Amino acid sequence: MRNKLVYILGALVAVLFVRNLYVILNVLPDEANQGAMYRIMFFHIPSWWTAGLALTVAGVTSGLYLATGKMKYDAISVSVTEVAVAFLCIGMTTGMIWARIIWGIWWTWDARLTSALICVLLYGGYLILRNGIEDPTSRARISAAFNIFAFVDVPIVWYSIRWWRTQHPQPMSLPPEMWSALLWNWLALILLMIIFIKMRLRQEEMRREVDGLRRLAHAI
Amino acid sequence: MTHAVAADDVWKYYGDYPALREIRLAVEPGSCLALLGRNGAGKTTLLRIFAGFSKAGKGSVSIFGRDARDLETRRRVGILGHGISVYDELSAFENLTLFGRLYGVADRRKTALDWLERVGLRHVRDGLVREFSRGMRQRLAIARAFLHDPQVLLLDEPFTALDDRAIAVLQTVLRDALARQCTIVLSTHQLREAMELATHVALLARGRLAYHGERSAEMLSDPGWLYARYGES
Amino acid sequence: MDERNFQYMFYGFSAAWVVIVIYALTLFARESKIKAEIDRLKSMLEEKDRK
Amino acid sequence: MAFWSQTFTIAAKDLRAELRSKEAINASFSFSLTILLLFSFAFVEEATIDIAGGLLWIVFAFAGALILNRSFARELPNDCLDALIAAPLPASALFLGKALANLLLLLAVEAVSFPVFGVFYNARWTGQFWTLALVAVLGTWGFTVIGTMFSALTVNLRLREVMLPLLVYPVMIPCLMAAMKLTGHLIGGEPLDAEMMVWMRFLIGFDVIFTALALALVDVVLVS
Repeated sequence: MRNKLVYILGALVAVLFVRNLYVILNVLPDEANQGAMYRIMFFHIPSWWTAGLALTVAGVTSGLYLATGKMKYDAISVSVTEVAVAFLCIGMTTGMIWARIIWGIWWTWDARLTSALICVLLYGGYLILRNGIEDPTSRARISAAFNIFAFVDVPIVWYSIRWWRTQHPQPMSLPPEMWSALLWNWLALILLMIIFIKMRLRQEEMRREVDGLRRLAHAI
Repeated sequence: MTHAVAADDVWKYYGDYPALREIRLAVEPGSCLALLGRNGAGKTTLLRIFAGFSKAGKGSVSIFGRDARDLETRRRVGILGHGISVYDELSAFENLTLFGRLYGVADRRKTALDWLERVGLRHVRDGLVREFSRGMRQRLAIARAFLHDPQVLLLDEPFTALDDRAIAVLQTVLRDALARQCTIVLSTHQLREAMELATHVALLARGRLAYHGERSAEMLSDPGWLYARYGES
Repeated sequence: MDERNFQYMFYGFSAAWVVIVIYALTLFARESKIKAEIDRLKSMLEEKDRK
Repeated sequence: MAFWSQTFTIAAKDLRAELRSKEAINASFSFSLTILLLFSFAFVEEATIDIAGGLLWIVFAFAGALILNRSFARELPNDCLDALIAAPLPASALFLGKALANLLLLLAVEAVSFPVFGVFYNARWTGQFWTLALVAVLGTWGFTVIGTMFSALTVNLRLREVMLPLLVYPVMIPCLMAAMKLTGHLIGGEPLDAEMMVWMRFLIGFDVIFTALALALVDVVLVS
């Protein structure tokens, strides 16, 4: 049953992407000085929103694991975090390509960019930490605690453009049709995230099955 | 009348593997329970939950009706584990005053000196533990575990790897404690010294409680008797 | 549509698409590896039972 | 009241054990002096003053890590950690005590490094002395809390020596950034202006958030 659901969602996401790309490329007018480049924002901004949403979910489930000790929360937080890291990479690459043209430089130690990079480092460290620990229970406990520590950086990324002078574009008001394109693409990215999380969760269950089988194999 | 030590339907998991299953156990004040079982049956896991080192996965553990992790409860529990839990860089006296202060013992210095006398280490009170022999370290561990006059004593295979002097000291300490109506839970491998003290016996097999009851005479004479009847042979 | 920076916009979109594809591939690869591990263990267990 | 007396007991124990064995403090001192010396070969004389803030805090972070990594690992021989977890003191008191001991050790290393830096690079670091001292303490407390917490987090791990640096440094970056900016500014001798006050508030915020988070999580982390 699970596979069928994933395939349906997959098809839906594909259709959504095609529709969004059509709208973004053809329907919307050009922006005065950026030319065609501004259209990257329809992927750049939603990918950061999706990553932020995912990392918040991961932070909550890590807290829930520490409170209740149920392994399913640990499975959810690792799946959601891993997918979030993928979306962080999308956000970073699209941002840097946009900066290369508009600012003329790939990277600048600007408050928003630096805190975002720290975010990638922290959650990358989380993933590396996980496969450094064998025992499932202490792996869950330690990675949940680290996830909460890493989560502190997410609001810093969000508010960095308000706290420090930053070259990063400030949130501005957009004409309604741009807003709708932005939100539609965000929906597509969220559905894509859900597919990845479902697949990753299934892998976690299979890993636990492997641990069980391995213990059985040793026990006999 | 609350039990001294009680486990109410305790489960403990390592990942998906249930190290402890449905443990229901109650130990009355003044009695001494011997926890038996093969290696990996869950003796140490259960003892660590009683001692507050780890929490039960499901169910609960209580000491005099209160949670094992509660601060007041921990003040009344003395623990002697495999490790001697004293600091190599500190002297015998410093170790005991340190734990005396942590446990809020009233007159730390006098109590420390009394216990050093009792375990025969008074003459090396300022010597660093690093230079102590194995037997001296074990006796200091006994002093550190029972310095704060606990009402509940938890010991993990207490008599294994002790030298004869340390065994003598430990036996007198435990007999005193029983005389003063303290409660003792000790895990053991059928050692005669441990079985003599036990008033009750609990057998763990693969994480389950296979037997719990009075310690009868034949259990003492024939160590294999209990395993044959209840545990898997 | 304005031709300026068009190819960079294309690079941007393709970069995003490439990251998604790479991640999807790693997911599939890992999934097949774990499936293989499960089948191997299962066969090992059955073979032990028969002995 | 008992909470603070237990915290100071743990701190005193840690300091006494460390000063007797000197296993971490020697390494930290020699490491920081060596690196300070090497920097003089790495950079041209005049340039060193401008990047002084960065240099010093890199030395403190790595020299500090030598002490912080040992913090809970010191409890492993003879299973002393079990005794402390079973003792009737809250895990937060145990954590705070160890963090205080580490703070004092790290401040000792810094108290030596600052004058040595002044001598090697004839930098007049005493211009804004008290503000600089405040920044040093705030910055050191920031990464002490994280280092001590992660030492507790990874104490039972087989790969502890590998895992710790991997985890600690990314989390420390904001604190080190703020400390570097403030120290660089203060070593130039001018007082803090509005721009620097943003960094100061950021550093204080960082310390408060992570101290609170560490105190809340340490019990869950230590009691498996």
